[in-house]
Amino acid sequence: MNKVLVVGGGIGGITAALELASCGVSVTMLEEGPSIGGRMIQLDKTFPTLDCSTCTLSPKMVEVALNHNIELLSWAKPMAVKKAGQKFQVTILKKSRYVDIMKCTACGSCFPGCPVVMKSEFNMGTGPRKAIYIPFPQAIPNKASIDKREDRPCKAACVDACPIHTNVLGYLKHISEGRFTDAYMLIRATNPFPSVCGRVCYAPCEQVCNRGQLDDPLAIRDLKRFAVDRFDLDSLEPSQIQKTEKKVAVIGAGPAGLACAHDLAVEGHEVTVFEVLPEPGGMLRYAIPEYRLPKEELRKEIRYIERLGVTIRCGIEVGNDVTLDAIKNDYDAVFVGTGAPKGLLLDVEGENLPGVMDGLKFLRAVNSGESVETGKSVAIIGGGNTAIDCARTVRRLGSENVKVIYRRTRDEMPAAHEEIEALLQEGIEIQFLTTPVCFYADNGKLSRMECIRMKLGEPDASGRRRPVPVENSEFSISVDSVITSLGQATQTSFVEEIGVLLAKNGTIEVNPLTGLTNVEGIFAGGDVSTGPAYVVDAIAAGQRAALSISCYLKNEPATMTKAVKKPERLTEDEVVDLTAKIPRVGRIHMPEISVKERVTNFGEVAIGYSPEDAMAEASRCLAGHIEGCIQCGECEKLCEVRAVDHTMRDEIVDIEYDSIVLAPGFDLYDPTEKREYGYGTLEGVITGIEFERICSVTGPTGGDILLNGKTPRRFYFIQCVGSRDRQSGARFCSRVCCMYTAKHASIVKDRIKGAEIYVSYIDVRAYGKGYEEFYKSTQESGTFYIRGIPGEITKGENGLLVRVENMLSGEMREIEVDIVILATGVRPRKGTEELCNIMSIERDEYGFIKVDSITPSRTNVAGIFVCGMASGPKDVPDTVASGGEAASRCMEYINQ
Amino acid sequence: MLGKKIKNGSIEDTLNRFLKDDQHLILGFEKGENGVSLRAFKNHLDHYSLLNPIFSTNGALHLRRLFSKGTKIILMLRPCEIRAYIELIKLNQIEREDIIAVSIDCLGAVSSKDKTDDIPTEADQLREYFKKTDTIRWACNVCRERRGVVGDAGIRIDRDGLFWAFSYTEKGDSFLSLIEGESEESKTEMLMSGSEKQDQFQIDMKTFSKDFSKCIMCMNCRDMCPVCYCIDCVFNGDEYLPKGDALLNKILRSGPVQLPQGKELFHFIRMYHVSQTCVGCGACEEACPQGIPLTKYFKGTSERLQSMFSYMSGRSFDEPIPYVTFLEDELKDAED
Amino acid sequence: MLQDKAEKNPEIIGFACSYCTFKASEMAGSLRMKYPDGVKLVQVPCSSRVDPAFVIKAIFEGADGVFVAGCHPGDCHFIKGNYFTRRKIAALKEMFDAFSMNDKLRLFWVSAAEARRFVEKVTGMYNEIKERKNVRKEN
Amino acid sequence: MKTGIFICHCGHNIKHTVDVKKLSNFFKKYPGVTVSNDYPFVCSEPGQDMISESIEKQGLDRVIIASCTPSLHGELFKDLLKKSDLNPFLLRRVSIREHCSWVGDDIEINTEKARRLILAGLYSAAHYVPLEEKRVEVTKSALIIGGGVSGLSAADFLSKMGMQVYLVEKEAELGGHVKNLKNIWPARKDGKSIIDEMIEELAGRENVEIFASTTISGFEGFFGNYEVTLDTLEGEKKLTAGGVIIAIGFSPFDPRIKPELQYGKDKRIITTLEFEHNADTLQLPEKPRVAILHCVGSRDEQIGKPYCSRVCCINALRVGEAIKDKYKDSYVESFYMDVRAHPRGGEEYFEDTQEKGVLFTRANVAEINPSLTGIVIRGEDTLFGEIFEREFDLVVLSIGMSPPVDNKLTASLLKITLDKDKFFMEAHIKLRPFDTAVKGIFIAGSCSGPKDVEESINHGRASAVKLFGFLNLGYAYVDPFISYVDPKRCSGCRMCEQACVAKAIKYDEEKRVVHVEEAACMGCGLCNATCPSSAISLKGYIDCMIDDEISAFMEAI
Repeated sequence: MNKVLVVGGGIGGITAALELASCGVSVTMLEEGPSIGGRMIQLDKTFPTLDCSTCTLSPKMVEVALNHNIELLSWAKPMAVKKAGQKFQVTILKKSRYVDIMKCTACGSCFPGCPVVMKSEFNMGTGPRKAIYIPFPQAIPNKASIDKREDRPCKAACVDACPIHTNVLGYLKHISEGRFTDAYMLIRATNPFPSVCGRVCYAPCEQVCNRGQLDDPLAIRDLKRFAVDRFDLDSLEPSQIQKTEKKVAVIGAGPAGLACAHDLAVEGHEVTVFEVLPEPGGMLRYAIPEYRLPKEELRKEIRYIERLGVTIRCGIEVGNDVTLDAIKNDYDAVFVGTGAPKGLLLDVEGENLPGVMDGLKFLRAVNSGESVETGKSVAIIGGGNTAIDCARTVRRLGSENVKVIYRRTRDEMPAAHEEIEALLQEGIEIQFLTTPVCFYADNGKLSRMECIRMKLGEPDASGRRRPVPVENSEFSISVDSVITSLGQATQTSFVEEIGVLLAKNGTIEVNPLTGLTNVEGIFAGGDVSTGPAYVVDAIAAGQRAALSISCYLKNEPATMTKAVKKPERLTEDEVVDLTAKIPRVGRIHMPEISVKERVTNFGEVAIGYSPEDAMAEASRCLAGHIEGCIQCGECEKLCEVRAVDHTMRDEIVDIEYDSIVLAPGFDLYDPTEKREYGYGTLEGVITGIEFERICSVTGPTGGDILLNGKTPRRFYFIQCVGSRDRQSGARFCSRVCCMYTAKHASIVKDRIKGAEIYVSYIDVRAYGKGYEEFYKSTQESGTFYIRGIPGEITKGENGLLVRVENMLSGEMREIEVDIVILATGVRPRKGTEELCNIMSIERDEYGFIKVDSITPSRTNVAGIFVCGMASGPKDVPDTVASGGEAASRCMEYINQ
Repeated sequence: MLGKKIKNGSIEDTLNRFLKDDQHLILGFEKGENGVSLRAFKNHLDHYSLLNPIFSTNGALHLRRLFSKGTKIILMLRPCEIRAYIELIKLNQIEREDIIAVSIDCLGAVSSKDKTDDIPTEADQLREYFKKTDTIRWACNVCRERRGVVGDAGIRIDRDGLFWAFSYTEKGDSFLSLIEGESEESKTEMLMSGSEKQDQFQIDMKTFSKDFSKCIMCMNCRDMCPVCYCIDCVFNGDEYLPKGDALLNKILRSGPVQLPQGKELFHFIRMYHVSQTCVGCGACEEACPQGIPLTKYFKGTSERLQSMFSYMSGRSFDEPIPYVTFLEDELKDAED
Repeated sequence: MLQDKAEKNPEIIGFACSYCTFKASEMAGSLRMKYPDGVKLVQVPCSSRVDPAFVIKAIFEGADGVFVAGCHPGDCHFIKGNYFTRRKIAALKEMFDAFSMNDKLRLFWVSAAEARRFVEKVTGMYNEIKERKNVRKEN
Repeated sequence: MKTGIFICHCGHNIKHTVDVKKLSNFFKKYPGVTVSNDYPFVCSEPGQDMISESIEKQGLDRVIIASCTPSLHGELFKDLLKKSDLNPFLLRRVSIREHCSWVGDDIEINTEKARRLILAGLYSAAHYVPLEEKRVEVTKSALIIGGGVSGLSAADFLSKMGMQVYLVEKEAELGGHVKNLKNIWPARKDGKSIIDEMIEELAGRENVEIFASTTISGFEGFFGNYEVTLDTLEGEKKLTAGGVIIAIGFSPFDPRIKPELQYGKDKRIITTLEFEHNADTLQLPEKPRVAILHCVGSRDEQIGKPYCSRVCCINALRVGEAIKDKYKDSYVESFYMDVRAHPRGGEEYFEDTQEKGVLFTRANVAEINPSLTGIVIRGEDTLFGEIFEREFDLVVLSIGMSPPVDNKLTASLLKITLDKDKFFMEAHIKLRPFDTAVKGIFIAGSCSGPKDVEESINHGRASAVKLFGFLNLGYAYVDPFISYVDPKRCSGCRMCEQACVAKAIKYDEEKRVVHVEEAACMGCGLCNATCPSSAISLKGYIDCMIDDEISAFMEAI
């Protein structure tokens, strides 16, 4: 079987390929872009019959796809061609589309998630598309592809560091381009508590942010909060969920339990949450102070979970009010996420005195709105976040003399760095290397605390150096109350009744990947299985458990979450390279309320970014610096058939062909250089093909002719822009502009009642079949044809001013219009030169492929033929005929 | 217009001359003991009647699938019958070559169901009779074309009561040549003028259901319709009207049905099928044992639908049936 | 399954030609446009395949509305098919009109690219029929 | 009947808003349904395996796949059935994604809609029968009517590809109008040499038979086997051709139709064609004054030629150039409406001609008055708004192209249509510019509307390659979705035959029924909808399928 290569998938190439295929030739069609269809598929209507272009062309495109003799390679182009005898050795570059076309079902689920918004080439930039996209619904092949142009400069360590793998790159990209809602939705996709994490997350992402190696890490958490603040969760309607009729009980309404409940509800299971305290939220509700996490924010998140259909039953203590066994019998699965609600004891004398309080209890009391008397001088024992929360809370309750007593140094303090800073700013002193040894009371009331100095000894199991008391260094501090915050423990006795295995420290033993305990149907996660940890870890644990519970309910093996990649750092070379490319810009910090003001109340300390600051800060993200796909992986997550494969590589193949048909098509003249028309500078001056897209029902406005959301009423069309024009180096006539202008005018007349339309022309070249009649009827329907090309377009009071001399009447006119459409001429397609170079093909003075008029497809290289606009402007029927002609020459050549 | 005056008795002579040839036939009306009836004459005719004041079936019905050549036939029929004949020609159901179709001015007819013995057969008497009684058929009352202006030739009555023969086609010329005498200009106005336009047919489904509730699905209306030409009607199979096992299946799948079922569907679809060819002769109503006012519906819809395409069934041999042709530039407001 | 629910809403059967209207409906789907569930399509190669008997049958079987939709006149994939459709369906509409059922049959031209037009047309038809139905019920 | 129903979740795409489990359970119990499954991705490999396994193990004879729209996954499932030895036309695809799950939000409602859609598929598929892509024998020969440049190009290609070519030319000589052109633009060649080259090529080929001074007198048959009767000088000749290319060109506009042009009354008023012929013998003074009138017989609604003739502006330029080249001091003025120098290089040619000194005046010519000293042209300069009156030694009328003289005859003989200007009508003005509605009959070159030499060559060769594609194997496969006739039901009314756009229906005079020429049928189903007794049916879309679909939607069966 003879083989022919057809380069270009426009109507010319399609015609040639179909003809050749029907003659029994095996055809390979190369299309540089994602879909065949060329320019014609971009047209709304075709002149002179005003046929729908899609209707007529798409069956042909489908024919190409179905024809067994045609192999269609999209995203492919020839790189090198060597003539070997009569044949051609062609090196083809198959650019990878990063989507397996065998798997893709064109469902489009991946598009909404993609954070990279680009200009749609199909719509000539008049509308957006994503980096993963199908250019238009009728595309052939109708498969998604990813527009990946550069490698991402950073390693996206943030995503790997995040326990719930938040798409950090993605939402930063959204924020940097002002799409705040999209950013929020992207965050929400993996996180049921964005407002919590946007405030109190310990932000492991920021610690590993690759940008931190250049200047400062991104303010990832604060930007999350920014996105959260701009979104009203109460207005978000949960999407419809298909019920599974399975029931799951969740014990504990903390972050782990609620996250688990959230994901289970989304899967369609009926979830009931049991909570011992009067309100849900766990530590988020009862431990974290209002000034860090306003309770209303948390309530909103929980309200949403309830709107998903989750029932939360508060005030029920499992093990007491109801047994776990009973629950186990009533439900198909149980998740235990009761956390670590118990404070640890100090184990020193006087600890039971009134005035010595457990930190968690203290915070719970304050957060429940109870009045707590702490007195003037308060000491907080401990160095964790809870201790600091206690101290800052006490400060806000009015105590003047607040001290934090910590037995090691600041370096060992487990509390977050910025929390410690805030604490110090608020005038709270920390006594390091100190530990209480005894509490004393006066009249039954705590009055004094004896402490001892410590020094650091050998490292202990946690890797931190163990504090050792310094002998004879006791001293005493007078205190009104003492709050101890030494760590937390679980309360898990209630699970033992059904035989759930516990670890030594009282935590529940689970498979860390699935959350499954030793008892079938009982899952656990969060602090209750790990001991005290961070919110986001608890959420992650809840989500993992939800996933395996779903599998368990479907009787499927638990899907293990993908192996976690360790966050990577930039190599030194990369740092050097990036430093040269990217200017240093430090972090823009989120503003906070002044210390003076903040200590007087429980109002939130951090105020949040302004949109400008947020966009500026987000645009520091290294990933956002590139064009095209930033490889955030969102599409991969959204694709259920797993068609997305970012690891695909471009392929280069060598294939022998008997002949080649070139149909690279054309581009349109870019009128920017014609300053007098103001294209690119004056709003409302657009090109014909852009107008085509705006008119098109498949275009960005769905066929409504809109300019900045408004319907223009006064239209000015200018013909011969970049044709018959020595200035722009094109003496030739582009052959299609007269008619497409007439077509546009008639479309406008049809769609906008009472539109005023002017057309400037030199000669109206309505030469084809039915063209003259079409031109006439356009003219008769009220389009004003003005012979003469405008000298200048300027901005007028209510629109654009077109100055033109009507050569027929001799009068100089100034016409005010809303929109000016430039009928730009035809140019050889970008890349034609390269194509010709690799094949040693001659071109004419304008860059079109040189042919002769008696053998209109023959090039200077025997065996290589050309059709369509590549050899000069043609309308569609001429292109079709030339495609057939090229096929005929090609058949002759290969049959020699 | 140029035509031939027919003297008293000359039409019989003419036809009898024609019938002398053994291969010649005439389809026309005969005066008999039981009134006038349709008859095929061979060799000779007696008691010939130009007019037939009683309508029982449409004469064209008997011509369906007449394909043989060699036997020359003259049709001496009512305009509605000739019109049906013309439609059948368009539908390729009759070989036209040896047939001359002559339409005769029609004064109207009495339904065969209302037939009495006192109905006159002469034109002037008949006119008087219809003036006195209201026994004329409804279909005849609202007839679109009572004049003998269709077919190859026509026999017209002028205001003086004289009969004229006019030719409309080449065959009509040959018919005229059979008649003695020379052609002359007819100066007197003809007795019958074109029919007045009827109100557009308008009805509602409730009335339709009520009217057709009496239907027993005997399908006589279809069988007697001159333009219902199909040799195998779609309603004969199980597709539309399941019977027996097919009916049982249907009932089991979707529940009870009224029997005989599908009658509304049957009439509606038939109405559409004959919408362009129906000549409004009322043969269907004549055939209906239940007395359903079929003409109202069939004639009414077909006239509305024909007027959309400026078509009139049986008006000419050359107008194609509207459903097999089109104009690019028409029905601009058809789309909703 | 959902007898009561389905009964309240109009049932509309649409005949859609493979090359234009059915394509538009596919596109409407892939663009996630919404239209009433009562609209159900029968795919035919060309609108000229639609025998008016189908329409009549659908109506007598209880459809509240029927539409026939094809390529715009002049655009027919089979060159002239839809001109015949136009004649036949226009005639049938006239017939429906005679029986005071003019709201029950529509003829649409929807090209392959006109997903929005498709949705607008069918939704418009659905809503009008629904409104009329409800009015009738109240009376 | 053993039907297998496979309902795809398409991940969340369908499952999210359609209760697929409920559906598959519902159909499990349905009579005639052997297998009813739902599956996350039916198109995936395990999904396909599931189907082929069911076909093999359960012996399914119908497969219904409820998933995305049928146009997606084009041949995938058909191939799957083929591999499982089941006729691929026993497959029914039901779109519950594009037409259900994506267009509605309510699960319950969508589930019900999907149920009815699948039910419709089930009912309809019950009437499916195995279909084959039938093979029909075709004759590997082509009849080319017209021996002009277009016809010759087609003959050249087809004969080179080894096909039998019958080239029929009405005139005694081949070459059409081109052979008379001295200087073809832009090739700058003598028309005769181009034609001679082509004829020479053909003359040497055994598989080319040229019939000069011949017309077509009879034409019967269908695509693949047309029976043609030729009226040759030697008498009648019959031949069989697989396809036909009509390339009968145009006839030059006769300016006598417009008496005001005074053509034929004065020797000094000639047409562009005459100028071509007689350029060398023209008697002109040393400094001739020459007027060239554009758009003679074009863009003129009054005489029924509203169209642009596409070539005459260039022809006018050629005249202007020729005069300027020969008479340096000549005065040449072109009177035009618009200069349509659109072909490749045309605009440059226009500019060059202007530079050579040919004047272009945008004008309405009102009067042409021959006088003793010359011919006086009066008119209005539409650019300057002035009335002018000038005298010329020669007036050249740039005449347009009129339809070929044999247009009506050919059209009625070959059952093809003419457009409003009486040129031949193409099947689609954009994408099928040289096809007719009848398969295997092409219209090449200017017989379908004015064209220049290059375009005519393109047309000739493009239609030839298409015809070659149809015929080259000696057989052709016929799409299975075509009409067939039940002769027992057919009343022979020939309504379908009249309506058929593809002219694929033939009447049998003896049996008085019609039959379908399968190779010619396009499969639109118009005939099926036209036949009142459904004696003719479109395979794959027969009445009872559609009726039952309706019933399923209405739950009325």
